[in-house]
Amino acid sequence: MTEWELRNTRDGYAEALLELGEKDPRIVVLDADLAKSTQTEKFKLRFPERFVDCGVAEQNLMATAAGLAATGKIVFASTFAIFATGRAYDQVRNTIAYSDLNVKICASHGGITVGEDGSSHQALEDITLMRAVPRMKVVVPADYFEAREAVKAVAYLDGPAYVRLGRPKVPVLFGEDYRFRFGKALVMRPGRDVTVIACGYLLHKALLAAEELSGEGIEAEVINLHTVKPLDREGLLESAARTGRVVTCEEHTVHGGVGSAVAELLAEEMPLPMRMVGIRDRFGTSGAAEELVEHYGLGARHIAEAARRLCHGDNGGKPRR
Amino acid sequence: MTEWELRNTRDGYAEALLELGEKDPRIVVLDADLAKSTQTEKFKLRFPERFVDCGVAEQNLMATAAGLAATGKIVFASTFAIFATGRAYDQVRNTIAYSDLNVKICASHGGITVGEDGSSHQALEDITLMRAVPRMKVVVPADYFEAREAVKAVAYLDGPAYVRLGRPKVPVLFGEDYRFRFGKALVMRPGRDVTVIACGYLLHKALLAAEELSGEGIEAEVINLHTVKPLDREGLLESAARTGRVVTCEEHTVHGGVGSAVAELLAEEMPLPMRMVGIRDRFGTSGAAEELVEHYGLGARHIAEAARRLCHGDNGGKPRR
Amino acid sequence: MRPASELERHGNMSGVGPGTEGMVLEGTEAEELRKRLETISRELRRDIVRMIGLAGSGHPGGSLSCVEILAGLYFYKMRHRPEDPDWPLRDRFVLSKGHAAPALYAVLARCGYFDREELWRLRRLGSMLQGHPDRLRTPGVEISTGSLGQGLSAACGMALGLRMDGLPSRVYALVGDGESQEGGIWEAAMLAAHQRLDNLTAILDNNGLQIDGRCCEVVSLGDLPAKWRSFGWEVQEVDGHDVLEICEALDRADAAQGPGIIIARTVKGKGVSFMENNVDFHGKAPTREEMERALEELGEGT
Amino acid sequence: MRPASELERHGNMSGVGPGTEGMVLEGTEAEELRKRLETISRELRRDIVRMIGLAGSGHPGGSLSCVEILAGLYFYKMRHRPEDPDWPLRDRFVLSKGHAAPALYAVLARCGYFDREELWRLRRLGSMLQGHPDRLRTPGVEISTGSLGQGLSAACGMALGLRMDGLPSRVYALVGDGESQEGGIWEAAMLAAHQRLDNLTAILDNNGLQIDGRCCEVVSLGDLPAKWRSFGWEVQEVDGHDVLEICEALDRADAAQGPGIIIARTVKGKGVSFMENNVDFHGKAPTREEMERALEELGEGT
Ligand SMILES: Cc1ncc(C[n+]2csc(CCOP(=O)(O)OP(=O)(O)O)c2C)c(N)n1
Ligand SMILES: Cc1ncc(C[n+]2csc(CCOP(=O)(O)OP(=O)(O)O)c2C)c(N)n1
Ligand SMILES: [Mg+2]
Ligand SMILES: [Mg+2]
Repeated sequence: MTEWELRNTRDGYAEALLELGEKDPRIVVLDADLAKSTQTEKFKLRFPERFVDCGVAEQNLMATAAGLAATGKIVFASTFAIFATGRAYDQVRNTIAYSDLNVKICASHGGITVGEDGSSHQALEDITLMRAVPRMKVVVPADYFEAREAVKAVAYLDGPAYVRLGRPKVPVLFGEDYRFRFGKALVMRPGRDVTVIACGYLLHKALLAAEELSGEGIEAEVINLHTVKPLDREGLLESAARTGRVVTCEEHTVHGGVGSAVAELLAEEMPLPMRMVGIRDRFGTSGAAEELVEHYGLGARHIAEAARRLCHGDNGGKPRR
Repeated sequence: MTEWELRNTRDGYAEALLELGEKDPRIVVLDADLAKSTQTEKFKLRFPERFVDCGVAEQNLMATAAGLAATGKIVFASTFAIFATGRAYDQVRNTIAYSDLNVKICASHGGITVGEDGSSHQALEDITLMRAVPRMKVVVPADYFEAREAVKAVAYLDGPAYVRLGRPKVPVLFGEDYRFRFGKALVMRPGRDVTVIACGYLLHKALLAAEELSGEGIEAEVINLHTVKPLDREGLLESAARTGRVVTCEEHTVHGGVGSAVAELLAEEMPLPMRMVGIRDRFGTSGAAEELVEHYGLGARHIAEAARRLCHGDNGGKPRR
Repeated sequence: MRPASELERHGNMSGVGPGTEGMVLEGTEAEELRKRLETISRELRRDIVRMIGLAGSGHPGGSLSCVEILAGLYFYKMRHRPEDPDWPLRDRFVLSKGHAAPALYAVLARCGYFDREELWRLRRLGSMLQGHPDRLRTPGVEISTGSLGQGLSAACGMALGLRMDGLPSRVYALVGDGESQEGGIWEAAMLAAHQRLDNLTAILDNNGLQIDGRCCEVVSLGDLPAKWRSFGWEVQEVDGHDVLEICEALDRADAAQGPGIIIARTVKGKGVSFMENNVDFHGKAPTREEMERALEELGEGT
Repeated sequence: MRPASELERHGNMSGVGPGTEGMVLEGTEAEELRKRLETISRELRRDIVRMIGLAGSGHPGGSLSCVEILAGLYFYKMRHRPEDPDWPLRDRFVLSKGHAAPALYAVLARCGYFDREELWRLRRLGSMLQGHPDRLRTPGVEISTGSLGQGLSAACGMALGLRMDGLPSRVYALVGDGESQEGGIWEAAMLAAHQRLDNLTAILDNNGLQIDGRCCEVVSLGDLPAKWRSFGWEVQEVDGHDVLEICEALDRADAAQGPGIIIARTVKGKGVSFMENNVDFHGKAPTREEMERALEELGEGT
């Protein structure tokens, strides 16, 4: 197996913030006593006059961000994903999004891979929550470079956006020259037998699964769904139409998340057999990131198994009774 | 057309609370300065020592409810749906549900039919949010009697539950003798051509749509999905297998809501053509309830049209390209 | 601080308000101001009552209690240009207690932000005037509110942003007493004090009532001045129906060393006998007859 | 109030603590108490350091700052029965600042709620000891915490519930100073005062630090005693590392007319030289070497 370079998505975020801050005086960054973890501290050190720490007060963080944006700022608001989306949901919904303001919520510690801190810190519903908010864009970068470029891209999209960043280091899949195309699903590996849709931490797992499957003669098309909302309907349907089977992968609940988004699309446009790799109505728990990926059935082998079952026709497509 | 008797679901809630309070001293009710609207005031007047108004402080409402439940109480916590689920999401998730406590969140003013108050008061994502919380049960009663019986039922289910009540009066569909079966989808009208799944305010619309369709020779099976979570997988699949087509109806966003729940199920178990009647990534707006139902495409004619299109094979079931 | 050229770029500073600082209001000038604002207030009340009466729903109580406050802000204190709602040097107003939207709409219409006829379409489908303030639809609304306890935070953000740009604009936020039970208010209070936002003034519509009853019976707010002082704010207390007291307090707030709050004693439903101090009229529209009666009391036709 | 028979039904009132009220601690008895609690505290610190060191992650700073407070609660003040964690007459403790879980776990283990060996499995997959307190897994944990600013509300709910049942149990909640920036704390404060919850005592671990730095630099908490007094609470201030001061304050709190708060001046990382007042050790585990050094400082082996 290849040795992958490992880097943080939040470092990509910090890097993007520095670049943005350098050339655009409208960029302002807020945090809620987690500047070291979210990495906004780097921006704070460089541009202290454009950084505000709101303390442990996520509701105020978000509504303050809205007010700042109303004065023409492009505001990045950061904290852990669970608090950004859950603790401040009403502020995000009613003050930021309903006012259609330029607040970019870039939250770290999305997903089960938060690890040892356990359930109260593992955001497993943040994608669901942000997807439910009208006007909200939702992006889940898979590596350092994608995070960096995605952040730069959303900075200049109108209105609110949510970017989900992770805690652990993840394999570097892209390079310096990576061009992030907001809203456009990216085929990472073409295939004809099954479409595997993944984002964030699980994209790498999906690629590993595809390798494993390839050895068995199953060619999986791996799609990087970095933009979960708006969904690239065209791109996904095109691939699904070719393969006839879909697996979705997320370190997140399947209720309302990526799997759900794809299921909504397919159900209305192109009903096809599907499997969702994700977390099913369970809270998180303490453990090492990779251990938890295994524990919750989110590993490469689980993805491969889901695809395998679909391809071997395990009631795929046909009504059970 | 029949003249329907109209009654509030929140009145059913209030009635149930009185019954429960009478026979079970563990019942405690909390509100957040909306006791007149949610109708918990009736309980307050009868059992003042078991009622606590938390003021305009929904976060505290929910975490206080958790503490009360931890002392052995069965706690009903009420406010508007948008504040119960959105403003206090983190409290509901991390303190109530993660602690698996007996807090029954019975929120009024769910859905677009809140009407004139407009977007900030119209909960269009509450089902999505509560469905995403592990251990949370989600019930959406369709009339006075169902609300009353559902509330009595969830009181004695272990752990947290969410009951979505509406603002406007709705047609009375059931009677004094209605027996609510938690978790069991209820066939309201059998049919062979299409399964129409609805809950809450739209159940009546679905029945009207079925009548309309019947005149055209399309027999719709109308299912009352009062329990959105856990989903009655068996019941839904059984009907879907017979009809081969599914329409879902909700005065709620389709992102993560009822349509999404059904799409998740069908995608994995029985891919079938489907249409979702619901709100698509839009905020609410001021207007009369019925006007808004029309405006957002949630009326009987919209439901009928969705079913009609499915039945007439408008790309139903077949890939588009 | 932002360079002076920035100010110049935006043109002169004249808005509607005089932008006075610490001026003492006395003599004939003061009496004229009083008369002017009282007349305006009465007319605003009539618009509010009619608006809600015609809409058939809405919140008369808390709209009527803040009329003099809004009059003092929009017709005396604030620099703003109704013909240019986005004028960068304008002062900002945030209606944190968003359900008092009718009061704000009446004021904005009277200022000329939009046609007064719009008022009679309040809460109708497609109306520019939503049940709660919507910044995307209504000219003059700075930010959408309606979910309580968020507007003061938004005002903090505005004050921060304006200060970053070195702009002299001030930010005003109107908060309810019931609303002050929201923790978000105290989060904002803490941040504003820490940031020494001397360009931020909150006004508390201290009408003593919320929905479920008197605040002191629902969840008591206790000693409000002590609370705000302990959170590092400069506190003034005024009669919220005395326009001159309000104007003076607004002027004095200009000189605050940090954020300031004006605690205004008000009467919920003020001006309509059967609505005054009547909790039932928090969120209930008057019937047609009640509306007529209220308009009569408010001197309709004179 | 609940009838006496209810109390009888639950059997006698003896728990671990003496349930003293307003007793003054002096003389040899006091000195023995001091010695006992100081010894316990040192041992608890060792367990905390080892636990986090072995886990490789966790929050040493805020765990070490509250050791004497927890020792005073669990080994002096609270009535509880480790062998019967659900004993209805027990006093309740809520760790609102949930990240200090290691301190709580060390205390619970020492009380006998579970085997001490469990401590070394902190934060491991499947462990009974989660990164933050989990009431379903850990005997003695009354409610799950970890998301800040909710525990005090939960404690309010418990106090309300116990009062409804006429039970004499008291509820204690430990709150962080950084945590006090959460609005939820002030919502709870307001409700508790309104409800005159004299069976509720909060203890503030006033160590002056949060994650991003000193509280006074991040978002200043200003005059905390004034804040709590203005919210209607009885305030006591103590040295949070003086076990006798803590015990006395806990005793005095029994007599409060409403909710009371003990503001405890503490040192984050207390007891380990290189962790004391060092914000870096808020949420970072010591390396193996640092752990050994810390254990040595804490008198390991003696
Ligand atoms: C977050 C939130 N919770 C609840 C409500 C419902 N609500 C509208 S007005 C109101 C009472 C407000 O009382 P107060 O602030 O005193 O307003 P006023 O007396 O000035 O009308 C409540 C609870 C809301 N709009 N937002
Ligand atoms: C709602 C919420 N926001 C953010 C965090 C992340 N967090 C954990 S500890 C902490 C700082 C707490 O400071 P303080 O209360 O002073 O704790 P102590 O100094 O006693 O460790 C933060 C922000 C959290 N756990 N919960
Ligand atoms: Mg009021
Ligand atoms: Mg601290």
